[in-house]
Amino acid sequence: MGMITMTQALNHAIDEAMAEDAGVFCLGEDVAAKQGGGVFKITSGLTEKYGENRIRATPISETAIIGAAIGAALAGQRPIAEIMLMNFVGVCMDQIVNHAAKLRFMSGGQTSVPMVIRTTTGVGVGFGGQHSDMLEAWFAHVAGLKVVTPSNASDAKGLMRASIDCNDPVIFIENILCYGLKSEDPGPGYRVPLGKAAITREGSDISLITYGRTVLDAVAVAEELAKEGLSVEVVDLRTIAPYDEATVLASVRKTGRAITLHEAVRPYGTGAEIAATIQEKLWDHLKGPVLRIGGTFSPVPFASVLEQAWIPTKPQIVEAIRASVGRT
Amino acid sequence: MGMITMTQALNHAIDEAMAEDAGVFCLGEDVAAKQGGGVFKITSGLTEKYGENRIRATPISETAIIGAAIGAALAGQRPIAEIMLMNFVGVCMDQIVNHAAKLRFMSGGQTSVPMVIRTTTGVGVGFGGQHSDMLEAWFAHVAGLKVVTPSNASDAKGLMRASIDCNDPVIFIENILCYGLKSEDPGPGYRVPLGKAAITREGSDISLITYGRTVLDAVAVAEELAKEGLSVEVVDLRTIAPYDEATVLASVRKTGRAITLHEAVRPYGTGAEIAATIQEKLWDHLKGPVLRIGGTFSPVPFASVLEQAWIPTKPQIVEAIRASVGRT
Amino acid sequence: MAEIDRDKLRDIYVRTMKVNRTDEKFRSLLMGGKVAVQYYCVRGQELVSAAMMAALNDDDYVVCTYRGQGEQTAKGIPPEKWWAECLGRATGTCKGKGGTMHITHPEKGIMVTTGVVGSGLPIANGLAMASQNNGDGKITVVSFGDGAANIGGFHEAMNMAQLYKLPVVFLCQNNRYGEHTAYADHTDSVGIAERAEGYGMKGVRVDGNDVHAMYGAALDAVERARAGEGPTLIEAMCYRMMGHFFGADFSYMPPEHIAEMNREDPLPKLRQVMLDHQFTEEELDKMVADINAEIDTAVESALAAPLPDPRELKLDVFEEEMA
Amino acid sequence: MAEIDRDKLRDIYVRTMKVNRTDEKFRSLLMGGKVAVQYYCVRGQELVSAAMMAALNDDDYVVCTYRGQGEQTAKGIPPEKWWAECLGRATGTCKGKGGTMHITHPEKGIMVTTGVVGSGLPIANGLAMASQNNGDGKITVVSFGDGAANIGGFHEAMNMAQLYKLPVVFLCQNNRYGEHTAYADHTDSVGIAERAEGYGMKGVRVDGNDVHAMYGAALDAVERARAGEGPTLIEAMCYRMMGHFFGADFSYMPPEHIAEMNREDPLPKLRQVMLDHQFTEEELDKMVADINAEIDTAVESALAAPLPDPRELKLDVFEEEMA
Ligand SMILES: Cc1ncc(C[n+]2csc(CCOP(=O)(O)OP(=O)(O)O)c2C)c(N)n1
Ligand SMILES: Cc1ncc(C[n+]2csc(CCOP(=O)(O)OP(=O)(O)O)c2C)c(N)n1
Ligand SMILES: [Mg+2]
Ligand SMILES: [Mg+2]
Repeated sequence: MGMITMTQALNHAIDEAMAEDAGVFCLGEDVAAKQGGGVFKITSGLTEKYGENRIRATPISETAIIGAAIGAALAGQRPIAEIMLMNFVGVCMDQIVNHAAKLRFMSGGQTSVPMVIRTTTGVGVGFGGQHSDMLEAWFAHVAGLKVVTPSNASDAKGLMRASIDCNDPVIFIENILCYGLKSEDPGPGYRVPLGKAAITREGSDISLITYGRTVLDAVAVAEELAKEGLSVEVVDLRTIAPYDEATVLASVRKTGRAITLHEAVRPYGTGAEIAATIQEKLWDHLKGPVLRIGGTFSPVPFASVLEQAWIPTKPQIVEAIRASVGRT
Repeated sequence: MGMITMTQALNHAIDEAMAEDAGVFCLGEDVAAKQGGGVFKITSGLTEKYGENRIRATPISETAIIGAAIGAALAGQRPIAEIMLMNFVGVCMDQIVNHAAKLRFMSGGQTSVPMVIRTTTGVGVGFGGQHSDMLEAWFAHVAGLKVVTPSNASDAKGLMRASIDCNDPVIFIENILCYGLKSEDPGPGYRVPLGKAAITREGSDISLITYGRTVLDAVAVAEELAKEGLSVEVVDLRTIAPYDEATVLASVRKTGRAITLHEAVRPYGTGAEIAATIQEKLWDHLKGPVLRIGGTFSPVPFASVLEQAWIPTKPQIVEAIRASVGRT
Repeated sequence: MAEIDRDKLRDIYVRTMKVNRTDEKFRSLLMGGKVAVQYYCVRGQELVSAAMMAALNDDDYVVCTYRGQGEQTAKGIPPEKWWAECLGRATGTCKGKGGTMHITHPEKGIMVTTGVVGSGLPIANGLAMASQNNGDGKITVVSFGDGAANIGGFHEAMNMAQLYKLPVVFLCQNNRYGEHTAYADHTDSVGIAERAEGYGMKGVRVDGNDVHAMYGAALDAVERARAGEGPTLIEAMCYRMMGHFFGADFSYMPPEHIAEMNREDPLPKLRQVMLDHQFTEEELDKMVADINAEIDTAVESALAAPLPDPRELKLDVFEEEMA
Repeated sequence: MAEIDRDKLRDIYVRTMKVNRTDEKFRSLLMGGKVAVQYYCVRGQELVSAAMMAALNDDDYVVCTYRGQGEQTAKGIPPEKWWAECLGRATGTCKGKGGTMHITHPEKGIMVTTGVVGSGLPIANGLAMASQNNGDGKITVVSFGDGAANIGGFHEAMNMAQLYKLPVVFLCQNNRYGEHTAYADHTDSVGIAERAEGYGMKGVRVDGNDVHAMYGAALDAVERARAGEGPTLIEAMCYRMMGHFFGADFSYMPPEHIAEMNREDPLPKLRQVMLDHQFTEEELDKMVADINAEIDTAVESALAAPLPDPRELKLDVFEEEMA
């Protein structure tokens, strides 16, 4: 079927869902045709097909955007709300956490909030301290939210379809640096079930558990170390929360060693939850402690040389793997 | 010097700081004399002493409250901002996280934000899903913020003085159920340094690491188990982030066993970071996995019977301790 | 001011008294120590809620606040389900999981009750957006207070609603206080209605204690929304005759204010209007007696109802049960 | 409209041209591929910033946005420190840690540059609150866009500033677009100035391309703030003559709009005013030449400056160095 970029994959997934279900609609800043189909072009071409009611360009009002999506979802529609960059969730956390996440529970199941919040972020583009954070751990800590992120175009399509199908709110995180990644087009109707991790690369010596852009680094390192006979298994969570504990534990039970890896700052990151769970449930299988790799614990700096020093690097990953397999 | 409640301790600490430094002032909803000195009376009597410019009753505008505190701090004052209940940080996370926490770094150290954000929360008073959450893990995950919470009146006074002295933003969490707790009055000028945990009760068999209201449960359980010869060490973090790793590790190095305990929901809670760190740094000293206890992973329910089932209970703590010491 | 026919007057009177009797009953239960829950009294604001709800269809949407008993009762939530929820029973409309601050009952259009000030407005826009998208002809009313008009969500929601001409009515119940803070201490605005103009929206201020003024404004706003003419902001002037929540002190209210609010009590005024329209004292007393009986039965059944099962903590977090 | 004396006119002209030449220089560097950073062009808005800054004292406070080059340059940040920051050098005013969206230079009163739309207004209130508390006589100016007027922080900050009569000036640079969204597509308000009334605040709309109108409004607002008469909202009408950021397409701008904005270009108008006030072509050209020379030197020194040391990641997170 040819290759598609992650940008196209997301666009196709939304297009298919809108064609199939009149209740699916998008809202966000600059998303309509008049504005060129979104700053990252994810919704380009859709206004022409579905009209301005279903591709709503909004004022710069994130609280109103998320609130509107919640209300529409309560009324049975399936809104896809865009928060242009992840840091801006700071102005609308109340709507996401106190409302979207809790209304099903607080209503005793009388209502539900089937909505997707799309947002993007990523370190390495020189956007500085207020436009680069990875905040998935905040959402993972909230009961009632699902958190999803793709590491390739094909998964992006499948995860987006599954997120739109989901009857609970989904935080869908896109990494700016991954929009250009290409995959074989998985074709119409393709879905990747939420809550299922992928073993991106099989290995027997150690499990490298990650998601999003760092999956690429993990695979690159695994291939490099394979040359010296070190067999690294790469687990791509895909759904960050609730994550696929069964697949993660099976992998570590097999390898006996684990490292978590994410771009988000390491302290109190998602890696902490995974590491704490692994050591608790696989104590007798572990050959050593679970190690964690994450971004430097500082705001994201502007200067490129600092930004590159901030991000977890391949050498860091290699070092951690050697440290882990080194001990017996 | 007689006994004081945590409410009085906080009031005295703020009063002393305002008397000593004309740059210290309070702002928040209903905090002034006209409104009766705050919903929880923490600022009662202070308007009369320091005037309405220094005890500012604000509109219901948390973004404006935190923003005003940030600006005043940038100009060299030491504001104490009150967010009535912790869930309301949802409407002002941007000011706290993208601004208060980052301005020192983004300005290359040219500016700083010496402010305290006081807020309260707690499960067990029947406030339901939107007024009871413990969100300390969100702030702990952000570089540039300190997170503090007292478990007794004396610490409340000392930690508040130290937080007002601090030249960086401090999130000061009060537990509604602790306001009435009494301690011996530590007297004027008393301070408890930030970043220093307390060994509330010494023990040799297991370390129970906690903070805030659950310190009381931990001590009660420790006393109960002491009767059967089980020696539980209770560590009260006091500063949740950055926490006193040295004291925590020293305790666990001694006991060889650890359990983290907090009221916040367990997944992705602060206990995960502590557990992950302990297993990484003390792998060879640990006699078993680090266990974690936290609130049930659901929104906080309204009905008292459900709310009580939601909170970590003493029997749960006892069970976890037995499970931990049981294995060899 | 359009005249209101007798049937509609009776309807408004019954809704008003249902709200009032429910409030009285709740306060007496709390006073007697029989129950101990957080309850936000609506004494003084009964007519505002009743008249607004009386202008809606059964399936129109409503979003309200912790102080929402008026909208909830006047929109028609079955009393036994409402009381069971407030008393934390398994038979409550939210199975006892939501409670007094989160009453929800979609069958009567009560879609969200929020405990966060101002957070209902953006959600109301979404309900109205769904109606605009699918053409179901429903409109949405969102109720909030004067203090809520100072929070960001109010502003964003007002601007967006007008931009899209959403079928929504913003009902600001200006009871002159936000918790302990008097209106003049939280804003310099002449009134909240004036803010509508800044969004190009229609805004009106009405005496919420005058049934003709209040119902008239409600009906106009509902008709505009239904006709696709867009949102309206109604500032209904009223008084909060009790503390912020039951038991809260309100010593901060100046005596002149208390005297004024007692003078303006909507209930004697409404009763007089009823008498002027040839309802007899007997008829009116009968209506109230029936309401009291209905409430007493509901409370009895709620008190006798079972408590929720702790297993509920695993249900309704997600569609699928938690492990 | 008050007349502006020749010295002040010269001052405004120099500030305007510094902003303009800095913008041109940045665009040429980016065009030439010599540097690759995020830069938000201010072409078309130079006079608004220059006139506003010319009405301030050196130690007054300013809060601006990612599109803040105008305020930053016109308030007097030393060019070499500004350029070094934008080029990520250790000698930058923020040691290269802040960058184009977070320029800070307290020595000249530039206290915060935020990249989050609308978040500067609440912080500006705080700076003004400090001045009101300690009586230092400073005032604070916060600059933001038309799109920012739709976010919650704008509303909360406006209401609070008026309630406390804070010495702050809200400068809304209405350049008719928020990123790709035209004014009429983000609000139904006649104008942003009209919103001030809803807070009981003074609001004025001025032609930001007319030096007399713009400087007059700036001066009035500054004097009111300084006199303790409270805040003013100035809506300065202007045009964003480039894309949202350098390199961004702006095909979404209708040709009529582009023609109109070219007609309204503030620079030819200002030059004419200068000539009308007996400044000669030669004098004006000399001023611009000196500015160009100063900028070229600053860019050279910035390009030659060292890059920050990675150890900086441990500094300025907290007062104490990170472990
Ligand atoms: C965002 C937020 N801030 C503060 C509170 C605490 N609070 C609850 S009710 C209330 C007063 C609201 O006043 P108003 O909007 O006038 O409504 P009323 O209670 O008078 O009906 C406050 C401050 C809250 N619930 N949400
Ligand atoms: C809260 C928030 N939402 C969205 C953005 C993305 N964004 C950056 S600039 C901008 C447009 C702002 O328009 P306006 O306020 O008119 O300022 P201008 O860029 O025209 O100077 C947007 C939407 C942001 N930075 N912050
Ligand atoms: Mg009120
Ligand atoms: Mg603009």
